[in-house]
Amino acid sequence: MIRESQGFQPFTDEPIRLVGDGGEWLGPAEVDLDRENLGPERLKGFYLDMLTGRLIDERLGRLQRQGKTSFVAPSSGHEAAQVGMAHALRKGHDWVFPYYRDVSLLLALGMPVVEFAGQSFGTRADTARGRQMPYHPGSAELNVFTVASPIASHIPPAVGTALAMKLAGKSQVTLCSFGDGATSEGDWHAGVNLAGAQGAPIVFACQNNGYAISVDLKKQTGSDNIAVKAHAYGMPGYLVDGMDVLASYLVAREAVERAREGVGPSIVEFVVYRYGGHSSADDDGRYRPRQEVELWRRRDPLDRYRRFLERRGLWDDAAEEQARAEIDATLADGIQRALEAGPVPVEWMFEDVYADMPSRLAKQREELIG
Amino acid sequence: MIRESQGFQPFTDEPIRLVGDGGEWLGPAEVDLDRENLGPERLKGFYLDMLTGRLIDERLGRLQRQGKTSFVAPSSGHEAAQVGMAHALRKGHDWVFPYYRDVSLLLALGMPVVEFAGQSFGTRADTARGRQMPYHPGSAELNVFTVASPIASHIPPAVGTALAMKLAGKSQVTLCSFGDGATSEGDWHAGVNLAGAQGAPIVFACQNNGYAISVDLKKQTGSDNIAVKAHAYGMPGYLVDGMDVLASYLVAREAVERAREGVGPSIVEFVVYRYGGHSSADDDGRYRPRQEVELWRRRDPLDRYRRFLERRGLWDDAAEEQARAEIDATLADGIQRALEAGPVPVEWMFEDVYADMPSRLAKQREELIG
Amino acid sequence: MTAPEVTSERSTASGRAAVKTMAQAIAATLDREMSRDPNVVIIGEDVGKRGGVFLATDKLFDKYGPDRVIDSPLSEAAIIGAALGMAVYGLRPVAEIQFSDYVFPGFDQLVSQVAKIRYRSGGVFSAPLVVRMPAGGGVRGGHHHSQNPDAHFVHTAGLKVVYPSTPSDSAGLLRSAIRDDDPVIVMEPKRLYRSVKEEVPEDDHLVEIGRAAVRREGEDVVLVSYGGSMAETLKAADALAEQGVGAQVIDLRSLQPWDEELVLQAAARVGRVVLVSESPRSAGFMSEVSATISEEVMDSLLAPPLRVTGFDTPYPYAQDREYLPSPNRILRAVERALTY
Amino acid sequence: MTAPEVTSERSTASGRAAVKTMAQAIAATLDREMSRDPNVVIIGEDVGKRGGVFLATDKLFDKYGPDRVIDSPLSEAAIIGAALGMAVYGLRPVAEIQFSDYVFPGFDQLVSQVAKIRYRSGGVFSAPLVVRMPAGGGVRGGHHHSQNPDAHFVHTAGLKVVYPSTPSDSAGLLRSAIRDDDPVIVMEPKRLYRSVKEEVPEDDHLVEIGRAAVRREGEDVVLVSYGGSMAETLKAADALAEQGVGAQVIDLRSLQPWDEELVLQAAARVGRVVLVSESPRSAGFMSEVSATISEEVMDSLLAPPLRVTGFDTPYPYAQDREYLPSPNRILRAVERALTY
Ligand SMILES: Cc1ncc(C[n+]2csc(CCOP(=O)(O)OP(=O)(O)O)c2C)c(N)n1
Ligand SMILES: Cc1ncc(C[n+]2csc(CCOP(=O)(O)OP(=O)(O)O)c2C)c(N)n1
Ligand SMILES: [Mg+2]
Ligand SMILES: [Mg+2]
Repeated sequence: MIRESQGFQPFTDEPIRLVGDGGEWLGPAEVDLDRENLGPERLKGFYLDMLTGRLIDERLGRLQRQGKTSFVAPSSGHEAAQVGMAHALRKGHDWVFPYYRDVSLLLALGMPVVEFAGQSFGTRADTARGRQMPYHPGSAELNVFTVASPIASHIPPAVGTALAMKLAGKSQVTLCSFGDGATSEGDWHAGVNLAGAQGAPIVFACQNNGYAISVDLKKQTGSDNIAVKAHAYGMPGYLVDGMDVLASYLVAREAVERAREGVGPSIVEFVVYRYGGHSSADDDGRYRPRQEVELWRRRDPLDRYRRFLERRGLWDDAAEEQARAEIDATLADGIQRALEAGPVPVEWMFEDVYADMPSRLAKQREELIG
Repeated sequence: MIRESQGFQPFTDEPIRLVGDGGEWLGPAEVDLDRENLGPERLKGFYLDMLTGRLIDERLGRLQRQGKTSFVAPSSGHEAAQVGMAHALRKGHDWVFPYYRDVSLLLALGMPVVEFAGQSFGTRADTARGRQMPYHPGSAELNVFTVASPIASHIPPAVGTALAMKLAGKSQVTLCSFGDGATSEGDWHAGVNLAGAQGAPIVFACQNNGYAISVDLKKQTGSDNIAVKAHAYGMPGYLVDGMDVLASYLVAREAVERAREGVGPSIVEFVVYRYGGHSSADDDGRYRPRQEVELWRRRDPLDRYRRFLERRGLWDDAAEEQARAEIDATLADGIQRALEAGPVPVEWMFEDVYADMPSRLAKQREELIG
Repeated sequence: MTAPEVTSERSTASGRAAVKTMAQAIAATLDREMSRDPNVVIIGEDVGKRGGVFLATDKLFDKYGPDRVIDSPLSEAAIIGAALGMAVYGLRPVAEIQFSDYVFPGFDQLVSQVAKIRYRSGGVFSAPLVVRMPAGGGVRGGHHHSQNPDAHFVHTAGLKVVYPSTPSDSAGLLRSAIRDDDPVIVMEPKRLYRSVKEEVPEDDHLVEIGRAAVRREGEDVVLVSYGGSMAETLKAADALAEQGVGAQVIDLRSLQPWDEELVLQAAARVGRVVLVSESPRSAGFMSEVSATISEEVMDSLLAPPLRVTGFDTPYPYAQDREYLPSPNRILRAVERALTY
Repeated sequence: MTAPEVTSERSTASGRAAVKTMAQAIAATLDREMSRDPNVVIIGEDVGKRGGVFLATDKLFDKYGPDRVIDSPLSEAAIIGAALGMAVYGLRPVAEIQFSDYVFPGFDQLVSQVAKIRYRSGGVFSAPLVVRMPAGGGVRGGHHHSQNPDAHFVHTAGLKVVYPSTPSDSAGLLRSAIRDDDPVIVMEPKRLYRSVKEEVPEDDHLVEIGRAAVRREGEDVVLVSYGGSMAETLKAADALAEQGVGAQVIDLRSLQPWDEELVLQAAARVGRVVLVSESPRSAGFMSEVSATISEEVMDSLLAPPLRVTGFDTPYPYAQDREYLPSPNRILRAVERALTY
C-alpha cells in the first residue's frame, strides 16, 4: 500500500489508513519510516502542528463567544489532513489555495499567529488591511492565495497558477484545498477539468467532513465519495483517512510529487469530520444527532496519533504538558499582538481598488471624510 | 449485450455497436427485433427520419449559401443518434431539451418543417415570433424547450423539469441533448450533479463529434470519453456508436425507461462526427484534415443502415427514390410556407418581455414607432 | 393615479395579524403560500432541516417534506436553473440564494435562461419563479456577505426586482412575487431580518409590485430609498423634521418596475430630490432614477437629483458601517440640495 | 486639462503604420505584445489553430505554441479564473470570451475573484489581466450573440472597461490594457471588426485608458457615445452639419474610468447633451453619465441629458437593426434637446 513501486492505489473503496484507532501501525510491516523522510523530529512535528491547530481553534472559539472576534470556522477534527498537506509541500515555493477552514494548514505552513489573528480581527496586524471577515487570510511570502468566501471560486485561479508554472519551469506545484460541498459548484468542475485537459501540476485536496453546513453528502452528490469524481477528468482519485496524519501526509506527498514530476494532477479526498458547528453562526443541532459527533470524536486525529508516538517512545505526558504550554504562550502572544495593533483607519476603505486611486474614488473619499 | 436481464453494460471501453459497416448484425444472434418493438415499419421509419434529417441539412445549407437564411448548424453525421433518441421517447409526453444541432431529433419527434424553417427564417411562421437566430426552435405541444445559444445553460433547467415530474407523478422523463464541448461548462456539472443527488428521471444525451468548434476532445477534457464522467455522479454512463441507429435507439430506450421506472438518471454518449463545418460561419479547414472527414464519412449512418435494411429485404433503390421524392416535397413545401409567412412586425420586439408590457417598455415602443 | 397615502408602520390590512420579524414574516408567508398552492416548492442550500441560515424556511421541511423543500447541492446554477425548469413545467418554485453575493455562480442561469425564456420562446414558455436572497451590509460580513447586486438585475430585461424594508412588505411582496407570472428577484435586507418587529397580516396580504410607499410627508425635499437604507433615511428625515425641514420619504419597495409616477410627481412638486441606496454608485440603480428624473421633469427641479450611495469599492470589512449611507451623509446631501 | 484635440481618423502616431481592419489591428497588437513580453499569454476557446472565430488571434498559435496560446475547454469560468491565477503568478494573460454574451458563466470569476483580489488581499496580490470580448449587435445573432454587458462591468469596482470604435484605438487600448496593472475588460464592437479599415501605427502606439476622443467639433449639441454606436452617432452629426447644426461628438473609448472632465466641460459649455449607447437603458452606463452631468453641471444645462439607447428587451433577432440607436433616433433626441 505505501510507496510500492506504483505508489498508493487510487479509487479504493475504503480510505487509505496507516495508523489504527489505538495508534497501531496498519501499513506494510517492511516500511522504513526513516527512509520515508519521517524521522523522530518530523513525526513529532506533525503532532505539534496538529496540537497548534486544535488549540488555536479552541482559543478563537472562546474569544468569539466572549464577543472579541466576530466569527470563527471550527476546524477541530480536520487537523491531520491539513497538517499532512502542509508537510507535503515545499513551503514558500509551492502555491497554496486554501479555504476558510484551513487554519492548521496555514500555521503548519509557517503563517505567524499574529498574521492569522490579525486578519481575523481586521486590525493593522492584518496584511490584507482589514478587508475581509475572519478566517480569510493570505500571504505573499508563503504563496498563499487570499481566501475568498464564494465556495469553489478559487479552483480556476489555482489551476491558472499551475498552468503558469508549466511556463516558468521551476518545478512548482499548486495545492488547492476545499470541502465536499465545493465539488458541486460549476467552478470546481471548470477548474478541475481544465487541469486534467492541460496536465497542470496541481493537487485538488478535498476535506470531506460529510456536510456542507447542513447538507449531507447524500444530498450533495450521487457518487459514493469525492475521489471517484477524478474519473471524469482522467486523473487518479485517492481516498484517504483524513484523521490519520501519516496516511494524509504520505498520500498528499505522492500526489504533490506526481504533479511536480509532470505526471499530472490528481484529487485527494481526506475523510474528516468537524466537531464544531459549521461556523459560530451555525446551530448544528438542527441537522446532526449528537451521537454522530461523539462517534467521530473517538477517531480523533490527535489522540490516535499521540498513541502512535507513545508506542514508539516519542511522546509522554510531560512532553504533552510542555508542548501545550509552549503553544499556548505562542498563541496568546500572537493574538495579543494582533489585538493591540489597533483598528485600521477609515480611509483605507478607498485604497487597493486599483493600483492608483481614480479621481472618482478620491472624490468619494472626500465625501465621507472631508 | 442487448436487453439481457441487466441490459446494456455501462462504461465499456468500446462503443456499443449492433450493426457493422456492411449492414451486418453484430448483436446477439438470438435477439428478436420484433419483440424489441422493432417491426418492419419502425425499422424503415428510422431510415426515413434519418433521410429527412440529411436532406433538410443539405437543403438549408444550400439556402444559406444562396443568402436566403443567415445561418445553419450542419448535422450530417449525427442523424442516427438523434433519430434513435427521438424514437426512445413518448412524443409530447416526455420533455426534450435539445441543442442547436438537433434538427433530426426535432423533426423525428414530429416538429413540422414549416415550424423549424419558420424559426430559422424568423418569419411569422416562427412560433417564437422571430426572436432568435436560426436553429433555435422550441415547441409547447411537443414539450420541447426552446433552444438557447449559451452552451450547457439548458442542463439545469432540464433537471428542473425532471424534478417537477417526480412531484407530478405522470411517469414522464426528460431527455437533455448536448455536445462534447458542453460537458466542460460549470452548468453542465451543476445540473448533472443535482440530477444524481436527487435521482431525477432524466437522460443526459451527449453527441460527441470530437470537436467543440475547433477544440478536439483531448484539449476539452482529460478523460478518454464522456460516458466515464457518469462515475462522478453515481450514475451509469453508456458509450454508444452514434452512427448506428439501432444501437442508439436501444441504448437510449433503456436509459429512458430506467429513468421512467424511477431507477435514476444516466449519461449516454453517442460517438458521432459532423461532416460539415461547425456552422455556416466556420472554416473547419483550419483545424481538421480532410482525410479525417473522409474516414468518418465511410461509417455513414444512412449508408450503413440502408445496407442493414437491404439485407433484410426492407429497402431497395425504388424505395429510396420514392422516399427521397416524398421527403423533398415535404421539405420544399414547409420551407416555402415558412418563407411566405412574411416578416414579423417591428413592434413585436417589445412584446413577451413580461406577461404584461410595463409602461416603460410601452414608452420605448412609442419612441421607436411613434 | 391617486394621491399617495402615507403607509403607517402598522399594517392597514383587515383580518388577523401577528407581530413578526422580517424573517418570521417570510417563513410564515412561504408556509401559507405552500399550503394554498401545491405547486409552490422551495429549493436552496440548507433550506431543509436547517430551515435556512436565516431561518426564513424554518419548519417547512418538516411540514412539506423533501420533495417540496429541496436541499440542493452547493450550486447556485443548479438552484436557479432547476427552479426555471420547474417553473416551465408548471410549478411555482421559490429559490433561495444563501447570500446575494452568491448569486453570481448562477448569474448565467438568471440572465441567459430565466430572464429570456418568455421572450425567446415567443411567450410559449414562461418562468413564474421567485429568487429570494438576503442582501446588503451592516452585518460585518466583508464583501462576500454584504453586497447589493440590485443594479445587475434591474439592468436585465425580463426580471422583476423587489426590495422591501419592513416585515409586512416582505410578506406582501413575496406573496405577490410567488403569484406573479414573471420571474421576481426578492432582495431581503439581512440586517433588518431580526431587528424590527411589526404587525404582519396573516391573510392574503399583497403588496403590488411596482408601487412605492410614502413613509413621511414633507414639502421641502424628497428622500427616495429602499431596502436596508430606509432605516437611515427615516432617521435623516426625523432629524430634518426637528430642524423644521419637511422631507417626504419614499420607500420604492420595487426596483423593476419602479414607481416612476410617484417619484416624478414628488420630484416635480418639491424640486429637490436625494436618492439613497447602499449599492455601489457607478451605473447603480439610483443613476437610473436620477437620469429619469432629469429627462422627465428637469424644468421643475430646483437642484439636481443627488445620490447618496455605497462607494465604488468592494464592500469592506473593517469599515462595515462607514460604507453605508449614514444619516449624516444623507443630511449633507439634503443641505446641498436645499442650498443649491 | 488641455484643450480637447480632434483625433482624426488617420492615426497621428509617428513611425510605421499599415492599413488594417479592427480584427487585424487586434491580432497584430497581440503579436507585438507577445514578442515584446514573454509573460503575455492568450487563453480562450478556439484561439489556437482556429485563430479565434473572428480571427483576432490569427497565426499566433503557430508562432507562440500551445503553452502561450491556450485553447481552453468550453468554460468561461475556466478561462477567466485561469487567467487570474496566471496573473497572480506573474504572467500577463489576455483571455478571450468568444462573445460577450458568454461572459456570464464566468461572471462570478470576474466579480468575486478578478475584481476583488487586489482589495481583498490588501494589495498583496493583483490581477494584471485583460479579458477581450466581441460585443454588440447588428450581426443578426439574436440575443445571445448581440448583447452589451458593459454596465455590469462598470458597476463592478475593481474592473476597468474600455470599448474602442476604431482599428487604431483597438490597438492602442488593447496595448494599454495589457500593460495595465489592473484587470481591463476590452469590449470590441464586432459589427465593426471588418467593416472599417484605417492606418494603424505599428510601433508602441498607446491610447490612455480613461481618455475620450473628440471626433467632431460643434457648439450646438454634444453627442456622447462609444463602441459600435459611434458609426450611427457620426452619421447623425453629419446630418446635423448639413442642417447647419454643430454637434460635438465625443467617443468615450473608456467606460471605467470614463473621461468625466472632458464630458462635463463639453456639457457645461454647450448645455445640451445626447447620450448614445446600444446597451439596454435601465441602469445602463449612460444613466451614470446622465446622473453625473446633472450632479456636476446642472446649472449650465439648457436641456436634460437625453439617452438614446438599446431598449429594455432582450436583444431581438428579427429587429436586429431596429434595436440599435439609429441616426434618426439620435436626431429626434437632438431635436428635443435643441427645442427644450
Ligand atoms: C458560492 C457560495 N455559495 C454558498 C456559500 C455559503 N456557504 C458557506 S460555507 C458553505 C458550505 C461549504 O461546505 P464544504 O465545501 O463541505 O466545506 P466545509 O464548510 O464543510 O468545510 C456554504 C453553503 C458560499 N460561501 N459560497
Ligand atoms: C457559454 C458559451 N460559450 C461559447 C459559445 C460559443 N460556441 C458555440 S458552439 C460551441 C462549441 C460547442 O461544441 P459541442 O458542445 O461539442 O457541440 P457541437 O457544436 O460539436 O455539436 C461554442 C464554443 C456558446 N455558444 N456558449
Ligand atoms: Mg463539508
Ligand atoms: Mg462537439
